[in-house]
Amino acid sequence: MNTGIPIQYFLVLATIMFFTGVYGFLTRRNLITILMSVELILNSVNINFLAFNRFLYPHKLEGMFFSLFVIAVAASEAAVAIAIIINIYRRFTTINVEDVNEMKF
Amino acid sequence: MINFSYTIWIPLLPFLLFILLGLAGHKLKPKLSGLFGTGGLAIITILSYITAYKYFFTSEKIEGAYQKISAFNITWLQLTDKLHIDLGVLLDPISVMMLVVITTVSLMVHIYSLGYMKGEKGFERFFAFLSLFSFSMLGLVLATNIFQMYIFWELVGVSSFLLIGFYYQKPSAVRASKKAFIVTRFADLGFLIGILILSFNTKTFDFITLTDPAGSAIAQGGGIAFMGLSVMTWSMIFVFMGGVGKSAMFPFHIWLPDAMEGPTPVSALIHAATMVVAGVYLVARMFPIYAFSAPAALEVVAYVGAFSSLFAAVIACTQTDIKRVLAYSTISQIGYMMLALGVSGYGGHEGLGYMASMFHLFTHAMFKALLFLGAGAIIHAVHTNHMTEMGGLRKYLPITHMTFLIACLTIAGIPPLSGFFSKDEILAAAFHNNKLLFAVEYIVAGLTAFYMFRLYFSIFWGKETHYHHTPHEAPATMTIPLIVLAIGSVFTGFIPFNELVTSDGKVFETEIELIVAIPSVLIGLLGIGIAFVMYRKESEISDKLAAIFKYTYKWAYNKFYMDELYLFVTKKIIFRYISEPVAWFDRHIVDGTMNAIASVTQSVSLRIKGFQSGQLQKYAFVFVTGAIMLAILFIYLWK
Amino acid sequence: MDILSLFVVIPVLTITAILFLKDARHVRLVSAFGMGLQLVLAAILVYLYLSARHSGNIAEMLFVKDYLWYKSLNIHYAVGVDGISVAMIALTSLVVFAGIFASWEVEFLKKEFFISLILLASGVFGFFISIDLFTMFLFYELAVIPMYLLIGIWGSGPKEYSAMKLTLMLMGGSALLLVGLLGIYFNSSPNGGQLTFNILEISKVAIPLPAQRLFFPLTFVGFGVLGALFPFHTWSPDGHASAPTAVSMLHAGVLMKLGGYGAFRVAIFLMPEAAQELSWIFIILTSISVVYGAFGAIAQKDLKYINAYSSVSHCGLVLFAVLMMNKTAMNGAILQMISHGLMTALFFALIGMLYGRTHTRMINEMGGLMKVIPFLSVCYVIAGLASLGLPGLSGFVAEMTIFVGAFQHPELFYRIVTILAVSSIVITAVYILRVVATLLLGPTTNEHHNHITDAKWFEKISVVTLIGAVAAIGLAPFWLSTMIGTSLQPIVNKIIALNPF
Amino acid sequence: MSLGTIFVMRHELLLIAAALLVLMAEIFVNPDKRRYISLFSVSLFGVITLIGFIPSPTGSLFGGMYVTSNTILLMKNVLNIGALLVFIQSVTWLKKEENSEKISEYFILLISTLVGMNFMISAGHFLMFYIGIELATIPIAALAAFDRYKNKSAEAGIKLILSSALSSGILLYGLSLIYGTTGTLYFNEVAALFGNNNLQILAFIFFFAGMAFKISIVPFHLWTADVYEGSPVNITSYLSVISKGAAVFILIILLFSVFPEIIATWQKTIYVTAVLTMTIGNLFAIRQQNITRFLAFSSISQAGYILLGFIGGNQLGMASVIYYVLVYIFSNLGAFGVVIAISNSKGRENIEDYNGLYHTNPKLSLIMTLALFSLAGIPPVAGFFGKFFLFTAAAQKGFYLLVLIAVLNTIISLFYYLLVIKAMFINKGENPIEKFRSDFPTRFALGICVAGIVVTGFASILFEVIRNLSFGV
Amino acid sequence: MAFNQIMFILFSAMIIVFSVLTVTSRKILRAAIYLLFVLVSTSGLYFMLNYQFLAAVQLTLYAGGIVVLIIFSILLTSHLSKKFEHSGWKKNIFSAIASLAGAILSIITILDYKFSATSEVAKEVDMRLIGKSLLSVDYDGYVLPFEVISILLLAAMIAAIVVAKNGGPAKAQSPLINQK
Repeated sequence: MNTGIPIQYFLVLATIMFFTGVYGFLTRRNLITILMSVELILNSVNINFLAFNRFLYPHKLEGMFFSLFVIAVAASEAAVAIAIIINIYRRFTTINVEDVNEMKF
Repeated sequence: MINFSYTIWIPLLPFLLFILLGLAGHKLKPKLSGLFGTGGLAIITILSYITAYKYFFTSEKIEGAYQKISAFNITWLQLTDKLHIDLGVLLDPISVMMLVVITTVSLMVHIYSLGYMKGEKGFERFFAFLSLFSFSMLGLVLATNIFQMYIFWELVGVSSFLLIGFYYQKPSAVRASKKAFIVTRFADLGFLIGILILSFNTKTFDFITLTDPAGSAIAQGGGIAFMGLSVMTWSMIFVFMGGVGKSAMFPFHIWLPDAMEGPTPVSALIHAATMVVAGVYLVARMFPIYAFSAPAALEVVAYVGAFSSLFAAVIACTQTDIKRVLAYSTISQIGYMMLALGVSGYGGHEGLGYMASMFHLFTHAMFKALLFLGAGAIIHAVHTNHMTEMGGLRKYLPITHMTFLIACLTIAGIPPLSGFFSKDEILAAAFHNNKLLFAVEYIVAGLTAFYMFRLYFSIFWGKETHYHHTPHEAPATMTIPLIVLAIGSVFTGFIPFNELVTSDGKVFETEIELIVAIPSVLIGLLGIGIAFVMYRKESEISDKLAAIFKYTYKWAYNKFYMDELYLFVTKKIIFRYISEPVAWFDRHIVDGTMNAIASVTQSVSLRIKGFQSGQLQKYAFVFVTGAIMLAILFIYLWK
Repeated sequence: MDILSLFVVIPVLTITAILFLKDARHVRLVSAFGMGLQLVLAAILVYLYLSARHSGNIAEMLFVKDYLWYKSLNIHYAVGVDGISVAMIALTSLVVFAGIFASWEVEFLKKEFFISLILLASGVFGFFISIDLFTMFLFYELAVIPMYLLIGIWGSGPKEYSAMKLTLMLMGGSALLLVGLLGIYFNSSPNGGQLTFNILEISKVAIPLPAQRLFFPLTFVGFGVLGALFPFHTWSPDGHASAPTAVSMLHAGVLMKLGGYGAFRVAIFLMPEAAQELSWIFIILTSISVVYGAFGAIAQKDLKYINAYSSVSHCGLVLFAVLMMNKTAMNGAILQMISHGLMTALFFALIGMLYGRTHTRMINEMGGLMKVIPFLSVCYVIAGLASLGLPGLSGFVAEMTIFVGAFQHPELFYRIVTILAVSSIVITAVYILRVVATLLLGPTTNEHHNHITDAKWFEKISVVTLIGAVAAIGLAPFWLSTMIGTSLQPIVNKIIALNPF
Repeated sequence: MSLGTIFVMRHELLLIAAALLVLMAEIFVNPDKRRYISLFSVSLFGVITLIGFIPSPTGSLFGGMYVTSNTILLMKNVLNIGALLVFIQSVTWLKKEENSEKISEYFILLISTLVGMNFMISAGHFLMFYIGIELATIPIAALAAFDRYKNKSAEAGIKLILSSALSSGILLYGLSLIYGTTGTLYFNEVAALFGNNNLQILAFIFFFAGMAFKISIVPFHLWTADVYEGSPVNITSYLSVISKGAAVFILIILLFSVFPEIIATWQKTIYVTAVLTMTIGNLFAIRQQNITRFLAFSSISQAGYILLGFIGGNQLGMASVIYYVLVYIFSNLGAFGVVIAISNSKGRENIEDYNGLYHTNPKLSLIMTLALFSLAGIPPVAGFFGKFFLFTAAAQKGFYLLVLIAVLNTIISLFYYLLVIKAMFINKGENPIEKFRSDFPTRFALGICVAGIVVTGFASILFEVIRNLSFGV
Repeated sequence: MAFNQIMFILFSAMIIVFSVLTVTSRKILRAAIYLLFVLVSTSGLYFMLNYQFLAAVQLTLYAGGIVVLIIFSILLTSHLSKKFEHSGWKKNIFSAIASLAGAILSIITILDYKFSATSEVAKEVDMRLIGKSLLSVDYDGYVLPFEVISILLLAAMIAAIVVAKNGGPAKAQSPLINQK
């Protein structure tokens, strides 16, 4: 069906995307960009699921449905996160993650 | 077979008295408690005499030998299957003899104390302690087994401690009592180790089994060798160490002169007549083992005795405190007894030394107690211990003077007083065995006469010093004991010890050997003569002599610096170089380690607080790296 | 309700009664009543035990009650006593009883004080009656924990530090112990079948040797910490010094005995092979304890420190004797536990009473007290004499049994070490006499002490109880020694089967 | 679907119904009667908790999506008990003026997280598991940020939601690999197809990291302290007990029933992380000044001990874990209950503030002591038994060294628990918390906790029941 | 080279490039736009894989919903003109190392693994099937997750409200208000 493209390509692509997201999570200072990195991570996982489903196990739809639900969860997660970020902004007047460290040690 | 089981009351009665006086003494009138104590002792004195009579004259002999009779025995503590500590009464010639000695002297001292201690605070306490001592000492001599002996050995030590420290508010008395206890305790350690080794080898504590020449204990011989000496020799040397301590032999003699801080009756009873001869008694008690299994140990006994007697005699010549002179004299005399045992053999005439030793023990008890009690009477009269502050007392204290003179003559070995006989037997025994030791003892005999008469002349003659109060003779309670003991000193020499107390219980023939007796009397007289010249009147000879032998004198006066040596060892080495470092080590190293564990934990906790930085991204970083590291670890490194 | 459980129930009931008391003044009366009852109960137990033995009951443990508790792990609440535990129970009830009277005048948080004290006691009683390792361990920890509050709240000096140190070190010991116990449990049935915590059942099987080698040191050291095994003894000086009187009494008198008892009952009894194999290591450690503790005591100035180090020395002797693995030495070990328990409690009681009067524990700040407070001073002297092993008092009996027993060891090394341990009696004499001489004898050095009063009635009860026991054991040790000796037979048989000598 | 099958799902269904009822109440109840919502919710939840104990048929529904068994029911009941306690403890706090507007939201969110947890535990499929875990997390983040006017609360919220997003990302990546290598996400099928190859181990590690985050296992724990400190104390106690407990339950189920093939790997993983967790948690706890932060680190180290029950893969292990969670619920909620009571009435949350507490509030300090002793594993309270069983479970499989490390760690933990006890009993407070009387719900909840702490250990029947319902690898 | 290969290269190149840009861009709005590109490219991949439904969901929900939400919040909270400061180089390097290590580890492990496809017949993914599966209570049916996710969404909604809702003394204590 998907002639010529080995599944590994998809997996590698997803992995790269995943760790790019991780990199973003670890380095970006803005809370919203961190949230964006999280979206990258979730997306890469979806690619994985779909690739597996399509290439290896097309007799069931588990991968696809999983992706579907991941998207839904991601949406709700993003909603709550953004609500909190806005609250943070109101409290701290900044959304720089490095400044949000009242509690430590 | 005569029933001797009543003898258990001989030690038990003083014990009950002790309990009574100890618990209720302060509620009784002092006089009453004194009477209780003395009365109790009178009863047991009578009992002892009866026992002695029955034992020596009516009991059945087997093959002409006095038997060891176990009159009473109960198991007090079962240790192993074979080893058990018994408490009981063992009657044999020496224990019966000791009964007589102890009860006699003790009774005299009790009576004497009624006068001497009158009005002292703690009168009842004094009698309680005396009762305790009598109990312990009687228990010691009547012991049926070596462990019982050790038990009472410790108890006499404690009674001695309590009595030396009777004037507990006097720092010197406290020091002296402490010293006495610790020194003897150290020696007792040897005793205990000796007991342990002995019992390990022989599997018994029992004297009858141990000392039966045909018994298993002796039959097994010396046992394996350890560091050149047989195990039995080692054990006997260790046991003897206990005797050395209790009998104040060199090098454990240092406590005895200090012990004179105690009330004088105590010095007479404990530190002259009874307790200090316990060491001699111990060796005598174990004598068959020494003789058969550990002759090398016996030699040690002889040499220690000889050296101590010489050493102490030399010091005695320089001391000025009358009680200290007597104390060194005691050491010297006990040295004699030790030597006599050391040169003795077992059985028959070979056992002359043994007999002589016991004989001398007996006579010494009488005259030395007399001397001490006399000294007490003097001190009572003039309130000082120093003979330099005395002189010309013969006018004031006639009875004391006479009895003291008798005692001095006795100890100097002038016939026909008792000291002559016993000392002569010892010299004879030494003469036959070891000429070197004989020579030493011969010199000591002269020295003894010299220092005793130095004492005598300085006190009763010489220049009359000024006294605050006119000295007056002591009350009858004090003089009667003096007279009784003086009579004893004069006549006890005629008791036929060779028929009563011998190494194997059998009679053997002795006679006065003139080849020994005459020179010994002569040297005694020589000593008296020198003392007469030097101290009869005030003279400068003594000072000149002291100046000539400056260093010797100084050393002897300072008791050859033994006290200082001991102080150095205890204060410097034990305290400064062991205890304090141990304490420091414990606080700083051992405890420090424990604290260090705690503080390291704390500081690690402080160090790693950076991980909890409050930075979300650092958290995430740790999270991610943690996951990756775990993955690497379990996929590639530790599969 | 069986008689043994009563030993735990009565303290609990007493605590409950105290909790519901309205009037704080009655607290001590209730405590005294409860613990007096306990003492009577202990006497009854001794009587019942002896008469049971007399009538020919030769079971290893008497009055055994066994309730299944956790079925799946085969954990039981199992109690039973032999002569040794009976003796320890008697000791405990004596010391606790004396302790109540010694703390008669505690005012600060009185209720709490007595509750903690009795809680501690119930832990100790529970420990001694247990024959199930789990309940034993439970009671063991239960006994340790109230110490923290007792020292921390009612102590003196650097009490918080000491309390923490004591608790942590003891719990550290119990940490090792726990692993050891689990090890024993999982090896309690090497041939398959039900695992068990029951000591009697475990003693009937042979734990595999490799397991023993692993778990014996853990168990022994675990108990050893409480038994003041060098170098894990350092909680003891600080803890004792800071603790209030009754707590020091209970702690040194009873709690430290848990260590010796446990080392004996669990470590040696259940794993004799490893004990024999490894005993030389611990013999060295314990003999260091013995001598080192004594030397340490010489250099101290604080009465409680002196006594604490002396406890290290004496308790070291307990472990030392236990490791000698023969009947006599072990008998001595038990006797020494009892004897030391009594006399050290006596010591601490007296020190507390002195401190209450003079407000110092430094020996160089006191002197000549004999004249001022003869009763207490005489008692102190008696305690001292007991401690240095005077015949006629309990210390002598115990020490001599240990020394004679230890010296029967067939190997020369052990005998030489024994001689080393024996030498401690001299050092003991040195420090005891030093204290007695400085503190009690001589002229009064501190004029403030001229007007202090002698013991009050409750103090006398406390002290006389203990002295009476010390003297009773010292004068007539036979029955006690025999009672213990008979109970030692099973373990001795086990050892003999192992290595006949 | 029959009524019986619905009854199989009764925990979830009832909770959803309850959430909806509360929502209805919020909508339809007169605003000035809102304060009764607390009472309503709590009693509703109490009823649900009781109903949970009714024996019921078990089995799987939705083609294996939803699985339940007696073990799982037990776990749910345990969680319900804990949640009920948290609910009761919240009542006083919710009475405060600043919270009065959000009472029903609070309950709805908490109930929905509980629904999530229940679905998570009952999951038969990784999708359900994933949704459950998210449902159990996302609302909590909002609750952490509940105290809007507090910076710390907001910070706690953002830290929680972002780190949990990252962790679930990693977990999802792991799940995707599991799916890729087995072709299925049904638990029972995965179990059969899982093997000891590199990719699956990698998948497992990623999955484990995600779970470890929920249980706050070192090194995935760093969010814990900050979130615990910042959140309202009620939420903290919920997080530390219920969330953690649920995650522990599902992890042990998964390890035992889905990953038994790679037991060697996960034993090693747990070995390493358990040691790290106990030690690091303790080391951090030593130094804490804030009582909730202190309890946070303590709960981290507690998680380390719980891992000891996992490591053997034995039936005893699972039993001890469930039992310990139960004990831990009582102990930790007891401790938190006191903290909450004090925080509510006096607003003080530092350990120093507890100085001399015993002299002013003896009962509270006694409860606190009891709870801390239970956490430290001191007999005769339940914590001792719990710890003992955990250690026994590990020792059964020969992990003696690990047990030794764990018990030595309990010494450190004892140290800091004693520090609190010292503060209450020994230290002299210059400004002690005045005497106060807490209201009925607080006292009621504390009473239950105390009863639980005291009784659970002695009543061996509880453990026996749990053990019979447990299973091993 | 087949069409889908080219498409794959195109999409994957876009995904990687824009992903990297998303996480490195110093302007926040741009980053959001790059994210949008990534998401769109991903949906392209989904199309390629014949998951049209999912691609559509991706476009509407993700690209249309979440990204809009994000941009909305950016507008609320950020000064758009302002460039980000460079984050610390240490942070960047360590994070890069960690991410690279993770990526390499995962890629190696993935490439190492022999994937085996199922032999069963593939299902054609059409809307009917999706709908049936979504409402199926049987094996491979997803009605339960579907229901639960609805609770999740409800809860998330309430959660967001809770966070946003004013309450209590909030106004008085807001630092924002205090500043003004």
